[in-house]
Amino acid sequence: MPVRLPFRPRRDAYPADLWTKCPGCAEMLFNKQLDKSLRVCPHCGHHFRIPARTRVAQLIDSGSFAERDGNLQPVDSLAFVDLKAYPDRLLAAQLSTGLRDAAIWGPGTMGGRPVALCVMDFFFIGGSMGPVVGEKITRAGEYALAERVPLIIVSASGGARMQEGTYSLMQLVKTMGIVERVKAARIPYISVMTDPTTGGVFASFAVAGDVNLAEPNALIRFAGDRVSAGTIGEELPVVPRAEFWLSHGFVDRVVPRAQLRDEIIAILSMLIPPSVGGQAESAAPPLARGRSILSAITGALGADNSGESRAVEAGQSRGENSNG
Amino acid sequence: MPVRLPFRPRRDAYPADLWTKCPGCAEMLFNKQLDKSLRVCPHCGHHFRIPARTRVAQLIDSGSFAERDGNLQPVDSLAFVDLKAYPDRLLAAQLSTGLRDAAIWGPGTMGGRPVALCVMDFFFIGGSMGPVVGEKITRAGEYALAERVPLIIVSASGGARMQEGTYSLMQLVKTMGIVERVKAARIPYISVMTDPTTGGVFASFAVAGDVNLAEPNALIRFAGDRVSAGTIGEELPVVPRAEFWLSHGFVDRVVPRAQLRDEIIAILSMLIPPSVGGQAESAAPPLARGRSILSAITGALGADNSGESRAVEAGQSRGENSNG
Amino acid sequence: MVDRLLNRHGAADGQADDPVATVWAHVQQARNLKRPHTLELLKYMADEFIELHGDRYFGDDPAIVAGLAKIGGVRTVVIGFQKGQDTEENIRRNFGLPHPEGYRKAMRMMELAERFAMPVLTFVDVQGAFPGAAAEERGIADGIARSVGMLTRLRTPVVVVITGEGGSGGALGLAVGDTVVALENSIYSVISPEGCAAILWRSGEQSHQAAYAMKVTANEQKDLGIIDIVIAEPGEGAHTDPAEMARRIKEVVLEQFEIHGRLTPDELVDARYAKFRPMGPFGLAEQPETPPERPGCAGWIRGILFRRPSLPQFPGTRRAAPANREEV
Amino acid sequence: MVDRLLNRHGAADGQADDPVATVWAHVQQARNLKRPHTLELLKYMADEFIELHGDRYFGDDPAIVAGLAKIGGVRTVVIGFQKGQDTEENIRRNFGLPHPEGYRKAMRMMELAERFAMPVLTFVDVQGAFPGAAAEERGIADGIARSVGMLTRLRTPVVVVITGEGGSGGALGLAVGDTVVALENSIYSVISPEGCAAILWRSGEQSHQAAYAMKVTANEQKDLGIIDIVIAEPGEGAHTDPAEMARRIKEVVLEQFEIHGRLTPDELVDARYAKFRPMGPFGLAEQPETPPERPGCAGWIRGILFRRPSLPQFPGTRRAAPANREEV
Ligand SMILES: [Zn+2]
Ligand SMILES: [Zn+2]
Repeated sequence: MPVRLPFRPRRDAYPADLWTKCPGCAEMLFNKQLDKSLRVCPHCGHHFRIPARTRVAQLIDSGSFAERDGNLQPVDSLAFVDLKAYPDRLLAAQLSTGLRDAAIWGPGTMGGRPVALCVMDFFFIGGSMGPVVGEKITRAGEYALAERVPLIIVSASGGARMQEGTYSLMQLVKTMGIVERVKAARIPYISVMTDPTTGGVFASFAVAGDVNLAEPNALIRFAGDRVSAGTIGEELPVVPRAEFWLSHGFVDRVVPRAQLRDEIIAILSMLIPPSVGGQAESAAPPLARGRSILSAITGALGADNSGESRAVEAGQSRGENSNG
Repeated sequence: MPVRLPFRPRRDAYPADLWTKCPGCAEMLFNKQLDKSLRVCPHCGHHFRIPARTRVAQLIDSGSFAERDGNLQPVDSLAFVDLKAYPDRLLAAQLSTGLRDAAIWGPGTMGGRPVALCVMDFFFIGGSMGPVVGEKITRAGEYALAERVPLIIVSASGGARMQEGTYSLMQLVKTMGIVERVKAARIPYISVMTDPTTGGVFASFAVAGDVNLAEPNALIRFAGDRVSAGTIGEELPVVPRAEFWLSHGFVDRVVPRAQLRDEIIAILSMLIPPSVGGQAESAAPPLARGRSILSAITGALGADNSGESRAVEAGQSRGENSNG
Repeated sequence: MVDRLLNRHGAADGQADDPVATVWAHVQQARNLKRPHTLELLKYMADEFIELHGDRYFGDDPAIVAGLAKIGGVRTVVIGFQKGQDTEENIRRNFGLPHPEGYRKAMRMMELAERFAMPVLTFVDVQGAFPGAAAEERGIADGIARSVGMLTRLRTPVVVVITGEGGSGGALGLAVGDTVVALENSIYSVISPEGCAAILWRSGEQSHQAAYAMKVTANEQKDLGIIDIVIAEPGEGAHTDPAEMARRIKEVVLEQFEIHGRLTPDELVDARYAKFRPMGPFGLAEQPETPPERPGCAGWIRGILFRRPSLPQFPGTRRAAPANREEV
Repeated sequence: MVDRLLNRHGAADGQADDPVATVWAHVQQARNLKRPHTLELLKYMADEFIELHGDRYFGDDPAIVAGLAKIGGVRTVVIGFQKGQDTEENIRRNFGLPHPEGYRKAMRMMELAERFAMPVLTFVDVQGAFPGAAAEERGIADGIARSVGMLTRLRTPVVVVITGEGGSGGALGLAVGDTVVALENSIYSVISPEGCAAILWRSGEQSHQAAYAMKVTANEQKDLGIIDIVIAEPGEGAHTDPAEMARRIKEVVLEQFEIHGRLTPDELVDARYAKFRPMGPFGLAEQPETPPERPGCAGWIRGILFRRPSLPQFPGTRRAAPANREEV
């Protein structure tokens, strides 16, 4: 619960590193309390944007995440200069975030189940996707494909990174290419859209999950404000947030941050057959000719020993049949 | 051209078997002329409904159609009586149409290409689909599947035949079942919707063509007038005709009757690879592993000898490569 | 009332004095607003249920609910029609009448089921697809056709449970399965009795008569081979003991999953196709020609063409085999 | 002007005095309303063309045309953006700006192409997807994503021809192919120059500068490995001799069909994936850790992280291989 002060002191009485003002309800929130509530305002439910590493820590089993490809770093292949030179923008972002680019990925476990997790970071140049981000998402997908573990991507992005030009645009192809292959291999892919998920990220892997989850009130849109303002397109009558997309058919569930980890674990436990005993579970193998559906439904080698009695019975009766 | 009389005599001056009044423009049309124009009004383009046999004759190469399963006949399995007993309705329809039920099918050729053609007849109890109609459509599809020839179905129907109850409803399953199998086998299926195509026929095979054609102004709808009038649904602001469905994305082309045969032949010549010499053409075989796409594009055994020079070259150069 | 209905089916022994009224009482029972719908039944049947939303094209249809469930420990995709529990919910759910989005959401879930090796369970209770303009112009016909088509080839077991009204194509969109189960008081028909009466009798007043003529009750449909299993309802009907109703459904569904799950996907799809392929009887005339268009032969044609199933077979006509139905 | 543009590309020899103005002239050329669009090019290229309509979900998008064509005798599925020839047609075609229906129609055509063993030819000329409310709420993002995804796995040859503007995701939805061809005066960019200027310079006035910075011209994109083949335009540009332009395109397209058609479907899809997989260069730091969050190390980090392609390689950084590009 938040600390409620008996009176409201002047604004500058709050040291910036100790207190945060909620943009939802204007309440001053004690940072330590805010961290405990996963950076969700306890008064109004406002979901603050969070860094990628914080997100990883909230989702993954403690200590199970092993970052991969942390040494990938952007290059200024176009020698791009706008109001600033691109290298200067990158450097500033790297210094302020401690990241080399706007995404991290690695294998880990959630509820004991191995997953490939990739998380974007909006604080790194607006979470924009250039070749490094696209490469990390692709590698996360390739790992999911090779190890047959679910793919989970948490998006937070303003879209493609303009400073790397069409190389950034091609990340839509790379990421959709691997997403299609993960899906064809019958490996679950859960997309989590957080505030904001826009532009080319929304128009590629973020929208394409087997299950699309979104955080409450997250801004999700393809055409950005400034872009569409310059064209003939009329504005949407409402700002398209997570709840809008739920009713328009592109988001399966709007999930408050406090339930996000549990929901992902629950969904995975539905999409993946149980495995034997305490062994690590893996995604369903492709249905093979001549193999019964029951064996796929209940896992490659049978059912686990926790409340799957029917499935065990089914497996047994099948065994009897083939012996009889 | 129609016979234009210099003055308009009284209505009853037209013998009914010689003249027909056009519901589109109220012009009196000489039946022999109307038949020559495929029963399309030369003044306003109104497409008269035509019997199934007339449609077959308009579409198929002369003399190539061999009706199959003409001995299938409906049974009164529910002992259904409404204002009339069902057998009496059937008998009346049979006597007036010369058909045993509301569809005929058979193999034939169009532009020399073998096809399986099934045509519905609205004059037989409103072209309603009971088990016999469903069976004929299914058998046409089964023939197309077995012989690997295109499937063409011309619809004209008020929907499922109520007098045969859920047996009629199950014809939606039978017909969609065979359509799915024809499609999976990469055999072209062209659906032609004519006036009217409604209810369960629109909601099964008629809407499901690889290419959906429709005759101008044909009424096409799922919910019938009297049905929807009895419920909470509001009426469409316009009567949904062929052109409506073109703009709403469910019809590929609205084709005047005079062009229908040529368009079907042209579309088939696109969807089916050319075959060798004068041999009968057949639909593309499934792409096999290890077989180049070119061989599928240009037909199983190579290209024909009419202007397919590029394809022939390609085939040759491929042969050279594999020899080298 | 349930007993009377059972009697009526069990034997035409005259206990039901007015057969039309008896059928109409059955129709009213099937439409009883208190009957448990998909979500209510899942509350009792499922260990866990995660609803998923949206068709990925246009919207999320509240008249069809769908999601992932564990039922008796079996991972299952559940899709079902959902009427409201009260007026407010009924308005929100469009009185359970689906738009094309509902069938497209259903197809997305079927695809998930196939891909992740989960059997599909559908609950059917709908008077028909929404007959309004928005549904028509967004392709309700296409939604139903494709949903039916996908079910004819889905490579995972599908069990259909008709819980109330199984009305026309709107119901059929979710009603093609390896086993089609119906609750005792449910109905299944090619068109609603009101629609049938409006068209054939040209008067909605004759809906009772139409319901009778179409043989809409679950047990009649079982006799016709359309429905495989009829589940008896507890007490005065499913709504009087939804927990017991759910228990009975769950038992049947899990047994059917197990039976169909023993097949390979190829065998399963072939068996499903073979189940529906022969549905709908027809006669075979020995004369291959269609009847000539001449007067005076009406009696001859009538003699050849129409044989009621109860009458002895006329030599010139063989009746096709009745629809196959496997008692499971 | 064409010659000047060619010179500019051929050598940075100072003939083009103002490089930004030169690029902007190129952008204007790419946007010339008189340039031939899909239907105009097909008139010259195709022996026969049958346009097909509709996405089977919601509508028929007039901004994307699609159909069956015979080109040099080869059965082909053609999909392309279509701007209007005059104001009236431009309004009807929404100025060539597509809604989700356009990409869904395109996907339906791709599926037909795969099933009936027809190669796919796309024409790309669009500033971007329609940015209005209707497109957004019906899922323009989903339409683009799925169209791109389908193209990455389509089991038939795909040749893309960028004829004018290749603008952002809207263009990309039809621009994933085994060979990506561009007309000499066309442009390709991650966002329109105006959009880029509005965001990075916070002023649409800087669109010239943005176009220059993004290296939008066809030949620059070829140097970056995004475009495989640049086709020279006749005379003062494609619009001055559309027949000759179409002849040149046809020659290249048929050649590419033949090259890719020699593969099996598996080989083809693998090759297409391998073509796009390495696109976009990045560096590899020897330090696996991400930079520490402490002041004073800026110079050290800068030294490690940023190496312009033209500079000698810093020992601590290997540049990844540039995007593969096959000269065909
Ligand atoms: Zn707050
Ligand atoms: Zn007329």
